[in-house]
Amino acid sequence: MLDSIVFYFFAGVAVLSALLMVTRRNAIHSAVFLITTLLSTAGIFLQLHAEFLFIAQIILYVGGIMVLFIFVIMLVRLDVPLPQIRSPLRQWTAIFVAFVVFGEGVYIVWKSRLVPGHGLLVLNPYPSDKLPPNTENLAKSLFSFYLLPFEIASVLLLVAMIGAVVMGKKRANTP
Amino acid sequence: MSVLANTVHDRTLQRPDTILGADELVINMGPQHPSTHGVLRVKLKLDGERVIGSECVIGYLHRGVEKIAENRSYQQFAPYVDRMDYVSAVSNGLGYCEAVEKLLMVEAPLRARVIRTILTELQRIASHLLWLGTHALDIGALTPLFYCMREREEILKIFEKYCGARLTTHAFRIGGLQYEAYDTLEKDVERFCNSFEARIQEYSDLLTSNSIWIGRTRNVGLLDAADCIALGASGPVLRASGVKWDLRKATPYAAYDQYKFEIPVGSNGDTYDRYMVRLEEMRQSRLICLQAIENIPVGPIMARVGKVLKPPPGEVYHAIEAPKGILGYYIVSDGGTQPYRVRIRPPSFINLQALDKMIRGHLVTDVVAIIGTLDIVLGEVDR
Amino acid sequence: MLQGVLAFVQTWWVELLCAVLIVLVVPLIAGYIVLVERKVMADMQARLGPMRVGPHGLLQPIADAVKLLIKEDLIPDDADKFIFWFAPVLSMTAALTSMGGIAFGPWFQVGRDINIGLLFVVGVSALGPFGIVLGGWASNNHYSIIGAIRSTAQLISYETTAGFALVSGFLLAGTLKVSDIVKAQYTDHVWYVFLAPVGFFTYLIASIAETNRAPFDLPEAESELVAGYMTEYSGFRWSLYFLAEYANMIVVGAVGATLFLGGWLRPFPNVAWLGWVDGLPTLLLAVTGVYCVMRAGKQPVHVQVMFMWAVALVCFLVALIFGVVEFAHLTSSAAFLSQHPVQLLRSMYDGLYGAFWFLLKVSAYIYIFMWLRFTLPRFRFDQLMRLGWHILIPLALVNVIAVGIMLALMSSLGWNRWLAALLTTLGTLVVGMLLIRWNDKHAAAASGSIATDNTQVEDSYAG
Amino acid sequence: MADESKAPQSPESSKPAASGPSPAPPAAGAPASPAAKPVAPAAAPPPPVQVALDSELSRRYRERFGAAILDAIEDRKQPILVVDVTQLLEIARYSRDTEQFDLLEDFTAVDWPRREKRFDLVAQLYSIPLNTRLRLKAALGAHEEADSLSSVWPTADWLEREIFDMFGIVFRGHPGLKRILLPDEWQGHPLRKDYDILQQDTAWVRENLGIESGQ
Repeated sequence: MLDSIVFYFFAGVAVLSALLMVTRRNAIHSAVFLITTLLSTAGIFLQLHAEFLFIAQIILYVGGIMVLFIFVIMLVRLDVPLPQIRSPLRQWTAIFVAFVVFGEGVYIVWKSRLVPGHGLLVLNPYPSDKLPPNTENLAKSLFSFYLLPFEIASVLLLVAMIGAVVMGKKRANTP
Repeated sequence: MSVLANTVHDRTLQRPDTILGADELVINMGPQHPSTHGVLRVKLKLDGERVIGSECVIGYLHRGVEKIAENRSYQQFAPYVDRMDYVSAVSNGLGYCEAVEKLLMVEAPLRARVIRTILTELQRIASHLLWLGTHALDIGALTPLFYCMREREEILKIFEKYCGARLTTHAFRIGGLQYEAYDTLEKDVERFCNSFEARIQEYSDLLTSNSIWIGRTRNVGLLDAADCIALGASGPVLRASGVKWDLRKATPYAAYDQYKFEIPVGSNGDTYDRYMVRLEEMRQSRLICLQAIENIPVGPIMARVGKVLKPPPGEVYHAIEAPKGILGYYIVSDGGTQPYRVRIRPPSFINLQALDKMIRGHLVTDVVAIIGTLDIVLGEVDR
Repeated sequence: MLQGVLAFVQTWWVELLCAVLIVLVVPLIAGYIVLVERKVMADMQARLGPMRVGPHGLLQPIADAVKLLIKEDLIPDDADKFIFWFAPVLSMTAALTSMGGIAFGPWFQVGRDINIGLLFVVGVSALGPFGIVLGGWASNNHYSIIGAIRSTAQLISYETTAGFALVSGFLLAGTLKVSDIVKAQYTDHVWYVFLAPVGFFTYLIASIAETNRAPFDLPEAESELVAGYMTEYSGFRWSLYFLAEYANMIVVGAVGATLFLGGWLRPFPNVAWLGWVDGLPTLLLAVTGVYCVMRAGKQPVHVQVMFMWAVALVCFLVALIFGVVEFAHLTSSAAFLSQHPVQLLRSMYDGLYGAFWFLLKVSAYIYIFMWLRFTLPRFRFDQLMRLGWHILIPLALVNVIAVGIMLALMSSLGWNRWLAALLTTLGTLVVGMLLIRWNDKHAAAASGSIATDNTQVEDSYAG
Repeated sequence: MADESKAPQSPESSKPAASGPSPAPPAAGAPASPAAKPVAPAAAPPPPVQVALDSELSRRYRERFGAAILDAIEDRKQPILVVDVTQLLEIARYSRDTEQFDLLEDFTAVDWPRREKRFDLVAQLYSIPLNTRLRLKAALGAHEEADSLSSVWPTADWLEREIFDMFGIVFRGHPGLKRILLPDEWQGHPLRKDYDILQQDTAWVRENLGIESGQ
């Protein structure tokens, strides 16, 4: 009972603020609603006892990425509409992509309905008190089974970071 | 004239090399801002936080002191000069009185001059103390301000005992002094000087070797000797750039020729050097006071000047080493009871001119430190 | 529905109580931290500080709070109203929520069995910057926006340092859970500050920077940016920011105390002959109570008299709980211990006693903040960034590696713990010295070119 | 006291030993040396106020500029050169480069409304290496323009703006001549003698401050 209230609260907030995000004119307002969406998703993770995922979502997406988003929005004036956004080609492309994604979603739901008991829309809560502590499990699986992908990802990030530094330096030297 | 009015200061508007190519930000520092020391307004052109140009807008406190002088008698005008650099009113008064005395071709008696020297040096300490406290506050050190105020209070008490006023003292009169030194003046000054040595060490301990302080002041607001002289900057600003020039030694006035003291000079011409120079100047002023109270000559305190001053026609320029720099008075007499023209050479006004050169390329943060290090008083800048 | 709520309350009443207490008490505590700060400042600056409201200004925070609440609430015309309204609330919410993960004593904790423990505290308090950034942006004021930009850059930089510093503590404790971290320090017979001093000090510095306190208070540097991101705020909204700042100080202090200073453990918890230390809190509280009673009669206003009596009463009550239980321990008479009220008191004793030591440690931590604030001048922004990126982050990284090596030495090679700690700490310090030396050279070169060269490398951090 | 220009006492020479300025500069002929009892001015014969200046310095200037040096006087022991305003810039440059007057201590004007040439431009020069002062004066008609000294001494920039503000004297070649102490739109130049002390730009005050009078 209470669980579902909490769930629907978070889910509702997430969907609503996602809607508000795409409809706002003001870029900062959009960013604020994106933060709200991310936070309510994090709330759902917490409800599912995926604490590590919850905190990763908050620290990385909200605390890290979104701060940078806002930072950039504040520095660059976005209230001036860029001409390429206005071009009809873009609009049609956007509408097309939206339809394709929507169609995919419908298709998946449609398919899953065909297989009884495997419905995507049905939430099948696992008794939370019987869950093992997921932080440790996550760490164990990351550093044992998924070690190679993990390391590859790390190297990739390192390369990206070095790239960013190099680009930043170059820019400073050539005014 | 209208054509000229349109040619804005183009030097400040030169297109800079911006790093990100982003818009420059024009920020108005002042006239209401916690650290512009009054109603100074600086238009800063920023690239990020880096200053790429600036323009000072002054005059918010303009009272037309020079015009007032032309409509007052010589004695009546004397209190007005106290209101220019209101944190060193005694020095202003000294300069004015001596200038008029020169115009009248009289000289104050020795006793008067010695007492003037004592009070002026105390005023120099008080002015530097106020500078130190506010400058440190600008750079973020909260505590020195209160220590400095405590010391300054001692000095102001001496002034109060001497002439009844603390800030705008009008301590001196043309021709000498109106008031005889009160009984315990020597004792009060001595007590102050004795405690001051340790106190100044205390401020020095707080700041001089503090690495944040050094980081904030070293190489900030560099001004070399040639620039200083070209821009007319004087006083501690000039001396911090390595020019050993102090009017108290170069053209001694009052009773400075009787005392031994050193002229501290810096080498770098940065904010740190100016700090060190002023700190040392306070120590030297203390020494002057101690020497002076040892032997205050007896005698009259007022030269014989008439009730109505009518200097022979002519003109005179007299400059003294005020705490902020050279304070000059150029007085023209037409033989009447009122000065025909009084021109005041205000050290703050002319030192402030160096601001633009000093802040270019620095961060906004440094602007605050540099305004502080120039030690300006807007009452004197705007007059 | 109602039954569900009732059941919820029944299961979670302790947590709910704690949460309500936090929301109610933290503003009061923050107010008193301000008072203490003003008093400490006054003492260092040879003056008295607030003396008018209450004895030695004890009621000053309440007067201030009332003043702030009844002040006119101004919103600038050109401000973004929604975000202007929303930003301080966000800051405050983040600060208070993150307190949910902190254990103020063995049983006073909201998120008790949350297994990410301190990570929750750190992560949620990292939401605070949003309030600052958005508030600065919404004010539509140059000073505010520069304050906001500074604040963001500063927080992103120093959070990294703080995170690495915490990792060194987590490695030692082997868990993220708050209560387990404290227990680990109990069973290890050592506070982790002694095993990873470099980690503690990097965290100390980073936490000062994170809470925007001097000498890192650039986002609100008065002499430069008027009040930074808070320039346009007044009244209640302003006080929310203010509360958030002080709540954040409590949070970072609590994290530091939990991870490095043994949480709610008393000093030397395992040394039996130092048991008399247990009596200190009782004594302290009793003395405070007596003082309050003595001063109560001399208060000019009735409210003040009542306030003094209330403080005295609380002190006596807690002292009584402490005293009775300690007396029971001393006599160790089974009959006395088994009495019902004594047992009740005993259960309260553990919580209060832990809270006492914990709050004492947090206070000491905050006192360091104040001490630094009144002693040091402020950094410049590029210096702050250089300190963060060139010195602290590398140092914290090296420290994590060093702690890892230390643990490996202890577990694989069976080294003595102190020897391993000494060696790794010395190694880290050597690296730190090298970093500082290298950086000094770099800084000298950079600042030498300031006057002539406008293109600075460190500007890449600003954008 | 009045001997400052006569006793070139380089600050460099008087510095290190800290012996102070060696026992006061009593310069023999000074009218009132510190040691002497203050002379009652009424009793003594009044000393000549202004005399013709005939020193090495003035001779060098006369040699160099000839007719451009209109007069050389000494007023209360302070040397003054009255120069032709059209040559002022040249003389200034010469003073700085050759005569080592490296510091323009002050630059101002005096209004003499009854004179044919209404204004006096007055520059106080000081030489730090030689410790001497020199005053340059140049008369300027009401509608004449003067050459800006800011190319010689950058410090003249603000000083000239102040003169422009207070007297309405226009300087050719000034980098940005506009009012400095008064608002840009202000009418009138307050330090002119025909500007009464109670006069003000009431229109400006009303418009910008919203009050009837600033007094």
